[in-house]
Amino acid sequence: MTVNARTITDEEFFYGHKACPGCGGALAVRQALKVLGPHAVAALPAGCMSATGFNFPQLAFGNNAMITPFAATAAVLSGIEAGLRAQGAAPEDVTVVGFAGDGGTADIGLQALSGAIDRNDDVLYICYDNEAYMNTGIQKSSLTPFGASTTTTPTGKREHGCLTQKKSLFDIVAAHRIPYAATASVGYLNDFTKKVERARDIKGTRFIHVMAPCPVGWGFPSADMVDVAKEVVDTGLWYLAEYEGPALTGTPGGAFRLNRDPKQFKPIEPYLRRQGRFSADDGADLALIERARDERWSYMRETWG
Amino acid sequence: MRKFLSGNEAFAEGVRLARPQVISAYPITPQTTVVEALASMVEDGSLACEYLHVESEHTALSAAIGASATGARTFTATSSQGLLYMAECLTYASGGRFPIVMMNANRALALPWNIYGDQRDSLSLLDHGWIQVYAENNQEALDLALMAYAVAEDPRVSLPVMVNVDGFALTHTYESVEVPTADEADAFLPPYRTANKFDFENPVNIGYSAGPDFNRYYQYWHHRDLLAAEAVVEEVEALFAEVFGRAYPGMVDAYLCEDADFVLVTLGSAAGLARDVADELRAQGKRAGVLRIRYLRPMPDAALARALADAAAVGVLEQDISFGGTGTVYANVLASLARAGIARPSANFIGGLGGDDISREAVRGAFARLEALAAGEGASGEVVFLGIEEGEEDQR
Amino acid sequence: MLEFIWHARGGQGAFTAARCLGAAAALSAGAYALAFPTFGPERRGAPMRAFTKIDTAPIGDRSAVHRAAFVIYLDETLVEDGWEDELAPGGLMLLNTKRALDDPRILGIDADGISAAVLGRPIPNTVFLGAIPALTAAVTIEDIHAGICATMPSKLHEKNLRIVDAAFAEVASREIAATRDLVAAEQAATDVTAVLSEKDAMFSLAAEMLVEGEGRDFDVRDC
Amino acid sequence: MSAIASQSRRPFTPTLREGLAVRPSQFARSTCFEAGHLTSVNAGWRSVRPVIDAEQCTLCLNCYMYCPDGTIAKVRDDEGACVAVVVDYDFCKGCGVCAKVCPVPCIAMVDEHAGENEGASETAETLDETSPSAEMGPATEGGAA
Repeated sequence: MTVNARTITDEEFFYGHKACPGCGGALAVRQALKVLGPHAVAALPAGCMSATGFNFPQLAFGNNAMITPFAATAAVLSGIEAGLRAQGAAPEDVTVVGFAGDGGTADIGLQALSGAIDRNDDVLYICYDNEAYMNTGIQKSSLTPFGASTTTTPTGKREHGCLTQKKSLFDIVAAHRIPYAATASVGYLNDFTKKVERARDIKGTRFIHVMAPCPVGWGFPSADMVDVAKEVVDTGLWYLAEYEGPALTGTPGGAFRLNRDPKQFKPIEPYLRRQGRFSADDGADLALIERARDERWSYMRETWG
Repeated sequence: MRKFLSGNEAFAEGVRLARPQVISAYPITPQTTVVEALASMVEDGSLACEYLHVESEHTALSAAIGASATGARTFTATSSQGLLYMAECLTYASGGRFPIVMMNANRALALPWNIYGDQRDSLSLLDHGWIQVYAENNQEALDLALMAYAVAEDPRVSLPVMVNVDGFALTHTYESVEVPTADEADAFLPPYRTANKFDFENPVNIGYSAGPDFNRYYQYWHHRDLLAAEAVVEEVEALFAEVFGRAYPGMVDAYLCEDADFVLVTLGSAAGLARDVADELRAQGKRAGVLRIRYLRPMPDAALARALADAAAVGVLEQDISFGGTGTVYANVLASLARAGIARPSANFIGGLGGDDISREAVRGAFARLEALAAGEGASGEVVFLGIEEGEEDQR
Repeated sequence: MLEFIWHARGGQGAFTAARCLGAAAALSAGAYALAFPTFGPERRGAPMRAFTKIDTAPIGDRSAVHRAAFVIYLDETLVEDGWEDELAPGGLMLLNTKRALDDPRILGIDADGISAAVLGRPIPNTVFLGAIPALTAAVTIEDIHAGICATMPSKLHEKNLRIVDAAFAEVASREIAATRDLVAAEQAATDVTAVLSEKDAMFSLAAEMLVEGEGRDFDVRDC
Repeated sequence: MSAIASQSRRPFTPTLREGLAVRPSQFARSTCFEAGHLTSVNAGWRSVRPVIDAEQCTLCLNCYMYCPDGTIAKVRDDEGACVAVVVDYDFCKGCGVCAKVCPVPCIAMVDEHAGENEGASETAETLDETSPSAEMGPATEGGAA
């Protein structure tokens, strides 16, 4: 059964949380849990969604869920999965799912994630990417994009925010020959929920990297969150893609697929200008951002066929 | 069945008999042969469990935490820098009240890099809310693997246990060990049952955060239940003696302490040599005693006060130093005695660091110093590094 | 206490021999025993030592042996000046050599030759296990058999038992054996008569173990 | 794996509790507690509220799907058909996403304290237009990441 607005369960499994109004991460967690259903077992490291979801006695997860050490999302997922399997005590439709932010995934949690994929543990890992350490108040992570101002990449006379390009987490994960990996954005919710559904039904390690804008950290009105999450895709600054590993494709390298390959991108300037974090970027910065985007797309179009 | 086993092999036998459901394994000398032995047991079918080949100690303990949260009995093992690498997870395990059993092969900490035995690793993490117990020989190591689960999983305790086994002195030294049968072990250790786990009928949130309004209650009960472990240890050991015919003496192991004028307190495998030397002194008419601390958390306050109340001088021999202070065991023992209103001349002997031999001569010297202190001679409270020659102290 | 220092190169099986001897004493001769190697960053081929301690009482002192009744060299090239400092008074060096030596402190054994005759290549470690019961009453050749069976993989039993028997016969035929026995026995606190009574029962126990207790050689690999 | 619990589990419906009904010795002996245990509302965060014009609503369910807090629920008739959507004002934070994604549009963001307090709209601006360098809002409580 395809999950859509009509068929998705009425139950809410992430409710009453204390996330900021218009939180993209909260939307990603909420929708993923609805797709996975009541028997999902979720693990979350230190980060926005655990800080705002697990404040005893206000416990916002309606399903089984737990906090993990910051670096240990994937490690705890592996343990949960092994524990359930060892006891044969879980329902058929159990999904062991992790939700970690960009820092918790691409920085401190990358080793544990790599280990879980290497073991091909039967878990789903969802990285909700708000492009900085938002829980501690907006510090640069390795998924912060070039030109974005954070409290540790401040804008001043000498520099205009973050000087590094966003780490290509999706490529890193796919290089493990994971059974299934995907990128998504909460701005394209159907695409995201379809991918969660797809991942749910695959055995082995699955990974979804979902863009989840943060109104506070990015500096835009909360009502615009979904707009911004769409626009980052439409401008080509984020992409919707899937990777199927050898386990699914039967080919040694697996296969990549671009889910959206627009002939023409929307201009980046309105997207950047509507966010406070890019306000100091000048024409040269914008040119760099555009060039990096074009190089990325050339790479994807050429090598992914 | 009697076997000639290394401490690590003996411990692995104990783990096998405890029937863990999930084992997370990462190698580090001198722990490695434990996880190797367990892997062989999984391979030959004598141990049925999920064996996770993890990529770090941090993950080893984190995976054990996740598995424990499903209600599975879990085991992991580490040593030295590995223990420190997983240090942040120790408080998740204890605060979450997950009764994980972890073997730590006691080993020195870098720098200088050193793979040999000392106890700075576990002693530097005494405050992380785990039960800590130290084995003296390979039989005790095996038996502790079983008893640790019984204590950890008791609902009055529900806390993780770190079983410390001296690196090389035990882990790689072979000696004769009685290996119980599976039936005996099953009679002693029932399957793990808990409410502290995921529940698909009535879902739970585990390991959440608790702010200032509630936090103190968690810390208070953590402390209370760790203290409660003392009584549980006694019960568990009584049952153990009943099933296996081997008796253990609880928090501490007192040797010739009742009438001792001076007592050397120590822990782990060094106790054997200390007892040898105490025997020598007794043969000379000198009333020496040895107190081996088995459990350092919970702190054996009552047992220490009982054993040391009548001694005129107390020394602590440990393979550890809290730089800039004293040995950790010494500090703990002194605090314990002070709380009991016992003030005695004392000395702290630091030895065996980085695998250094604690020689018979050095132990004789330590006792001689205690004998003098008991006679009112010499300064109390000194921290003495064994093997540092006189005159070397001030050289640069 | 009867103590042994084993000298060898990593990979020559000195620790396996030290362990077999300990198992022989603890599982068959009814004594207490410890066996342990020295460890270091060195790898295969590097000089290493192992130790065996045998006593009638539990052994409290787990530290390395500095002076022993028996100092065994599996490799002749490892002997250095000052080797005699490791010998306890009246102690004996057992040396793997083809040469004839006239030093009364040294018993030369062609361990390479004895082992090669059975195995087709020189693996000298168990030759010395066969020599030891010819030199001390602390363990018998039957104890050594039990120790080998309890420690080594079963496929290695038959040939190694043949080796130790050959070595035992060879050393027992030497004149030195009779004289050393007195000295070594003095070294040993082992009460032989008490030990003997328990032997038969222990031996059958140990024999059972060869089915499942397949040991392996750790030596210096685990760093 | 067994199929236990598939039927017996109660459907999860978030409900607000009257505080904490257990003593510390009962809840503080582990960090394991009833999932979805809600003791406080989020209504106080809101300065504007979404008001849905049911007459114009086409039941496209965009608001329902995109609400980050899940506070828009389907109303079903006796046959189970979705006939309307309603906002749970106990937990709606007034972010305005629903109004923005409504294609009609039929959701109005209405001043929470219209007529009561003239300073209300100023609060709304502070919440919505915080720049990265500004102090964090309520979500930063909880300390280290």
